[in-house]
Amino acid sequence: MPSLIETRALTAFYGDFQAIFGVDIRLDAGETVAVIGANGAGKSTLMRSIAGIITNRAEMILHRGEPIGALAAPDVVRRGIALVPEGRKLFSSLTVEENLQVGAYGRSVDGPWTLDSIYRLFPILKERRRNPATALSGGQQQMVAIGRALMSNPDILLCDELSLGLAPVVIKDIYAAFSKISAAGAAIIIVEQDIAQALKVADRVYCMMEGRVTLSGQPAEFDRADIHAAYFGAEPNELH
Amino acid sequence: MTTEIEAPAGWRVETRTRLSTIFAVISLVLVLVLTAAPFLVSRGVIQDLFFILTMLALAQNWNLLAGYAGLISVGQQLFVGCGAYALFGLVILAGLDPILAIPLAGLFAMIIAVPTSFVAFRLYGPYFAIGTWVIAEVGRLLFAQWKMLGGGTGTSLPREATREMLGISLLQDWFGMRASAAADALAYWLALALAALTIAFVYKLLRSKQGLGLAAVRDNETAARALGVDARKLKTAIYLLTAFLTGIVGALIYLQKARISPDAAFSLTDWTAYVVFIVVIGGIGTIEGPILGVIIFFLLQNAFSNYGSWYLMALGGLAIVTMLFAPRGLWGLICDRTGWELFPVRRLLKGGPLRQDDKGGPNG
Amino acid sequence: MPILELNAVSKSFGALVFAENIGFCVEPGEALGVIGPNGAGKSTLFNLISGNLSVATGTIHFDGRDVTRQPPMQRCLAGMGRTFQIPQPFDQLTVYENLLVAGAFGAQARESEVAGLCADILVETGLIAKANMPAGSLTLLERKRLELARALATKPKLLLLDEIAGGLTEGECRQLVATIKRVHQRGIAVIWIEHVLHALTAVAERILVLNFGRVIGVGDPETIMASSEVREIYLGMEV
Amino acid sequence: MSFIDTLLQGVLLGGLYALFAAGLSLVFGIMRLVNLAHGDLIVLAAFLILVIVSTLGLDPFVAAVIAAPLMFALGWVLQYHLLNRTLGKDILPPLLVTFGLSIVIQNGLLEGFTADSRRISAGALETASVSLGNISAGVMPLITFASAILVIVALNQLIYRTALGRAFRATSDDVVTASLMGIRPNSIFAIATGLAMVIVTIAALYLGTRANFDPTAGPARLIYAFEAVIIGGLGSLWGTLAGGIILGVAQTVGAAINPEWQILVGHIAFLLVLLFRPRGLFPRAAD
Amino acid sequence: KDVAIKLGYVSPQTGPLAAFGEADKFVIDAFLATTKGMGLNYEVVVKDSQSNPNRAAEVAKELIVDNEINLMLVSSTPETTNPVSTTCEAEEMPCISTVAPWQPWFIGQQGNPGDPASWKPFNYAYHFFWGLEDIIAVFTGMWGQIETNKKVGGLFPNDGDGNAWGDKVVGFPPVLEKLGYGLTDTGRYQNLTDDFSAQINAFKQAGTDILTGVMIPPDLTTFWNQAKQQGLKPKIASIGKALLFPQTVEALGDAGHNLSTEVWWTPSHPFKSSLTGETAATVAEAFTKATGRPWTQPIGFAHALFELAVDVMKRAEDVGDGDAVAKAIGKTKLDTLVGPVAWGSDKLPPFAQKNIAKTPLVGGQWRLKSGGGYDLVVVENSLAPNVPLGGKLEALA
Ligand SMILES: Nc1ncnc2c1ncn2[C@@H]1O[C@H](COP(=O)(O)OP(=O)(O)OP(=O)(O)O)[C@@H](O)[C@H]1O
Ligand SMILES: Nc1ncnc2c1ncn2[C@@H]1O[C@H](COP(=O)(O)OP(=O)(O)OP(=O)(O)O)[C@@H](O)[C@H]1O
Ligand SMILES: [Mg+2]
Ligand SMILES: [Mg+2]
Repeated sequence: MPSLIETRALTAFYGDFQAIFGVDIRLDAGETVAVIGANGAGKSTLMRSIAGIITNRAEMILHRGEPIGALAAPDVVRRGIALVPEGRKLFSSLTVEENLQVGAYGRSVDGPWTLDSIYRLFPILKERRRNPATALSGGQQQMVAIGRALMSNPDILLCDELSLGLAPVVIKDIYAAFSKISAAGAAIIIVEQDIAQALKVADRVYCMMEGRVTLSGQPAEFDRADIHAAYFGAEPNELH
Repeated sequence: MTTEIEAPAGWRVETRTRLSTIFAVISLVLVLVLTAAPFLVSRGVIQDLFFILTMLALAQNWNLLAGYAGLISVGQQLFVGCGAYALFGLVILAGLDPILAIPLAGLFAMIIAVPTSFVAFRLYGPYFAIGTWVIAEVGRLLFAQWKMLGGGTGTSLPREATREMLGISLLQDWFGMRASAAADALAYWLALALAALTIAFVYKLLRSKQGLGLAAVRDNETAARALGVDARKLKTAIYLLTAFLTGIVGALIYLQKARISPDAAFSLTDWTAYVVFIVVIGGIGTIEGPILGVIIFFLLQNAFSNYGSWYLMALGGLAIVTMLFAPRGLWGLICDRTGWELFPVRRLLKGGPLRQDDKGGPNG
Repeated sequence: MPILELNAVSKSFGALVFAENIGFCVEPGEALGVIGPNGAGKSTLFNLISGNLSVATGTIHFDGRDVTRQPPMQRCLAGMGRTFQIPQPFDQLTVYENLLVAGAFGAQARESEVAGLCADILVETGLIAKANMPAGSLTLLERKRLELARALATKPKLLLLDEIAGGLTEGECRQLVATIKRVHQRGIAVIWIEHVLHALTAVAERILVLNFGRVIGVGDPETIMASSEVREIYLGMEV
Repeated sequence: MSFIDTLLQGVLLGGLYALFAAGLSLVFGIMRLVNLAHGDLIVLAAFLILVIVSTLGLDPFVAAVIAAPLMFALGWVLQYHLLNRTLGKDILPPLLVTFGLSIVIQNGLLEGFTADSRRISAGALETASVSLGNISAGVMPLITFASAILVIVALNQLIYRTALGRAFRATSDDVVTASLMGIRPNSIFAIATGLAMVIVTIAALYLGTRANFDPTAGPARLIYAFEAVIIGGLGSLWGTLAGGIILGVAQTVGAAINPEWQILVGHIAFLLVLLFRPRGLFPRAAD
Repeated sequence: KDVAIKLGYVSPQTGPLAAFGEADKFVIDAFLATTKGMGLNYEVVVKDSQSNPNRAAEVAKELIVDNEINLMLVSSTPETTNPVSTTCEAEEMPCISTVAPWQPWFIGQQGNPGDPASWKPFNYAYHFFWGLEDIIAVFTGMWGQIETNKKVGGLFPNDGDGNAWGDKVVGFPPVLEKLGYGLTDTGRYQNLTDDFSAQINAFKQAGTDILTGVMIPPDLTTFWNQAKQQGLKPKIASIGKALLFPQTVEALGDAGHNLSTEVWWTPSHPFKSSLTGETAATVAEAFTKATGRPWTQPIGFAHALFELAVDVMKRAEDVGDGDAVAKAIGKTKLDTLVGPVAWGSDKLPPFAQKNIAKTPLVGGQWRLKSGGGYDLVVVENSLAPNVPLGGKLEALA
């Protein structure tokens, strides 16, 4: 059976600038995969490519064996792949509830995730549901962003830098929510800077550096030195 | 003149390029040649040059407002009109010599800009654009009520006023020019001086600290304020200044036309829309752009304006095509190809204790 | 005399109160950490201090003067430098020019006087490689560094930092802490909002905890971290 | 009595302005698109209705029903293939492109229809009136006003009560993120402009029956439409109606004092509102 | 001599006033054909003012400086004639202008229109058309034909024409007062006004039987509809400018019936072209045949402009010398397609005698034809008794 998502020699460009050089990763049903790496390694670019914000050659990305690399974002969503973008990106003129509702615009299928179940996952959102999304704090906004992505009941959830700017207690909550999301049937790719956190929840890990995958495997397989090497190419070197 | 600001610890800040130095010399020569033009070419050419220079001055002013200060105004016709009406008022009602009246006309436009800026600067973005348009309409309607200068009918400058203008008799005596040719030459020199000074001034401003602050305000006003830039003061200063210069250009244009009416002097199409067109076709936010734009506009008008509505349709079409395919204008295209900068304003950091392999860095 | 003194400062948006009776002092050269759950009102507090929001009641004194009614610009000129939680670069200017703006205006100097300083700050914050690139082309984290660099270029007496360590790798985080320590050692007072606690505690001499717009504790890092209230509402540990 | 009459005429005139403005408001609210060709599009629609009336001999109201889908299609194509490419943070590209469009439409119509001033005849309705006490109001202005209210109610329902409306607003906030929700921004914008063109058709019907129009008649009223939108506040359709009424009443009251000041007073009312409420009367929470 | 005489011609051919320039091409083609047949060598450089005064001044200057024309001809509304005439005067270029009542042309070009003492005649700019005194005579002549209460409502916009018509010295008010009419003038409204209820209320209060004014077509429609809706029922409505062209009357639907207006030229005017000998009727017919459009009043005047040009150039001592040509214009006495034209008449006020020549004006009323469309019927000819009457003025329904 083909993987849920598979990239084959994926490359991606911003204008003339190449951000990713031949990346191969794979996500199987029920898995949680973490992608880690230094700033500018190309993690977000990878997520955007899969989600269709950056389009590529069709065969570079396979979804259940079908080429989807050339599809634009709206079509990718319809196939059940949802992205929680880096930096939350909520719709400022919509209320919290409308932000959630709009998540189901392209794909409203029956599944575990409804307004109610999302409010159960993040009770604070129910209290603030009539507020404009911008009036929420950073953490609350992150919750909305996750909820919004879940509203399309995706098979595959892509999360970019979830814990950025969140209080420890909220990070804990959100990662706690992951086990529920995963249990509800979605496979997850998380991009995370907080390595410890990522290794805790991931079944498998890819480490990226300068647009290439430099390390992959199960968390238990590596130690800090491996990761350092994969991050920086060599010994950890302080710049100044 | 040194081209670098010396900074300690081996850093250098460069703004000038070799090309720009060569260009500076060329443009100086060009200005000199242009100054001699009335003795070298026919009156028809002088008139065309007058048109080009006045439109260029208007375009540079609008570019300063929109391209550098981020103030997209569609109400600059207000200042053209105020300057023009002030000239007519001063000449006809106060009996002043037109040449003396021109700077006063600019002053009048600037005075009008004071209350106007108060209203306009409460608005941002599209609101500012529409707001300035409405203010200009108010100006038009108010001047249309000024019965002494003909109200909505408008009025003409008495022939003697331009005939006996300061300097005309000198020109007649020295060079044997006819009065109307002498008046043309005089207006032309004023336009040339105005255009050249405007460009020089804009360039100087952009390379100054205030110019840097202006760019910051354009890009992000909140952040600029938080960093100590007095955004309001800067914007107001630029707005008043462009009002002054635009008013002078307006006075000059209508001195040449000798006839005024509110609809003509406050025409959105003639004094703002075409000017916007010139700036954008040429390349907004550059000094080179308006120069290029005004030449294109002139050539187009000369070649095709006899085709009536087809010409205008083509003009509209060109505006659309430019915006779609060369949003940074013609100069943007040229710049991308060649990397030329005739009026460089970027402060580039060079030298210093840098790793030599940093791409995009000062040595890269 | 404290460099910053807040007295009974309050602010509400409509019926919701986001700063309630906040009062504290920061001594010159002190490093104060601010923590609190998301939505506690930390950024709001910064906006009140920097003047981007106006206070409803209470007073703010900076460097011995009452700045309660002063606009942000004046406070910047008086020596308050801040970063925005959501970076606000001048997109079309180069990174270096971004700093020059801050240096020339914020520190009220001629361009040539701050040219070297700005370059040095770029080195210090690791942005020197991007000095001549338009700021619009920076990534999120580079933008955050630019925020810090710009604030430094205003030659502040008090530096307000809003979440600048998020998303950094361990190595980068260590560098950042080192940078802030250096700044601090030069005698600049720092108030730093941060969720990355190990970074914050490495610098902060005191920590202030906010919740629901109220100060629920101020003290040295160990005491604060040990307090059961903080452990419960912020760290999420069962007590 | 005459004061009440002045007020009534002003309110009815405001209905017309609101109709001119409603399409603009929709497009401005959703895309921040300052459409300088809006007035010319109204004139274009008026010519379309005129052609249908004169070739098929239909009643103008029926003709408008036929014209509306055509205008929708035109708006869709225009937005999808042209205007979408100008959208962004910068307000200048749309400004210039729609200015170009305005010139093209005007002169195209001039070539096609000459400069003659035309009129859509609504027969006896044109001069019919109902008297309320001892003031009388024209039937056409009343219908115009009612249409304005209807249009605004309908648009509000659409924007705040339907998934399409949410998609409109979401796309207006952030195109890329909207596409992550499965929204196709280009078609969403195209639909919005198409809808705006349907409203333009309605406005054209009333413009064309109220006064003469010729190919250059568009820009003259564009400024009132913008004023109405801005007085109301970005994205608020009821605000647009209020804006139209404020303008209309200011004009008639100004005229009652002295017709010389009629249009001036309208503009001054606009500036006064902005002086005290720079973001209009009913601005959206965030922008 | 084989050097062509160059005539410059400016008129609004595009833009809102394009209807005035509609016949230009036809007239100029015919003119060139005729002169060629006569062995005369003329060249006409045509420029379009685009209905824009700025543009009009610009093209005038171009014609003078670049094309080096010998004589300027300009036509149609003060928005075009005034900037062109002013430019000619400054450039010492002889100029013949027409199709604008002489007051807005003459006074409108004076530095201070409010101060008659400061008005000066021109050296190079000449104008032929009728004046306000004529239109007042024609209108009051029509009004006298039926019983009214002599209360008049005036609608004068704040533009070249409106200001002249409503002027307290040279316009309607003093004459109407003298003739015993009571005028309600609410003030100068702005063109393209959307609401006339203020005026309608004032007229209703004054109980006016007669309406007059000089309006642009869209404003007339707006006003007329509103007046009917609000129950204003005058017996006579004599409106200038708006009712010149059959298309604009047709745009009013049935409501245009019996509206009256000034008539400067019709195919039934008993005049002949000095160039071709054609009568008014033949010229109008030829136009309709060539273009498929109904005749309009500017045809006659455009034609007459070129008649005058040929006449003047024949008499000028040196066609290349502006002063000689201007002198020749001043001495013109020619019977044209629009009637006799001669400058220097003592029927005009002294300040205007030199530069103004007057052509006859009559009054007409638009009548619905039984098969649809409108006829313009001449109902008043006391200023030009040789123009045949088609009937008497009828009251509005
Ligand atoms: N919009 C863009 N235009 C140009 N270059 C870009 C753009 N976005 C990212 N890049 C460049 O692409 C490379 C990879 O960026 P990407 O955002 O994928 O990194 P990342 O691994 O997500 O880093 P971070 O941890 O900082 O989020 C970087 O060098 C970055 O500078
Ligand atoms: N303009 C506003 N209108 C209404 N409420 C607002 C506004 N700005 C902020 N808030 C509310 O104020 C509260 C405090 O927000 P603030 O941004 O200060 O939180 P914070 O402590 O900085 O959180 P975080 O750590 O997530 O950045 C939040 O609940 C937020 O919803
Ligand atoms: Mg990233
Ligand atoms: Mg915050």
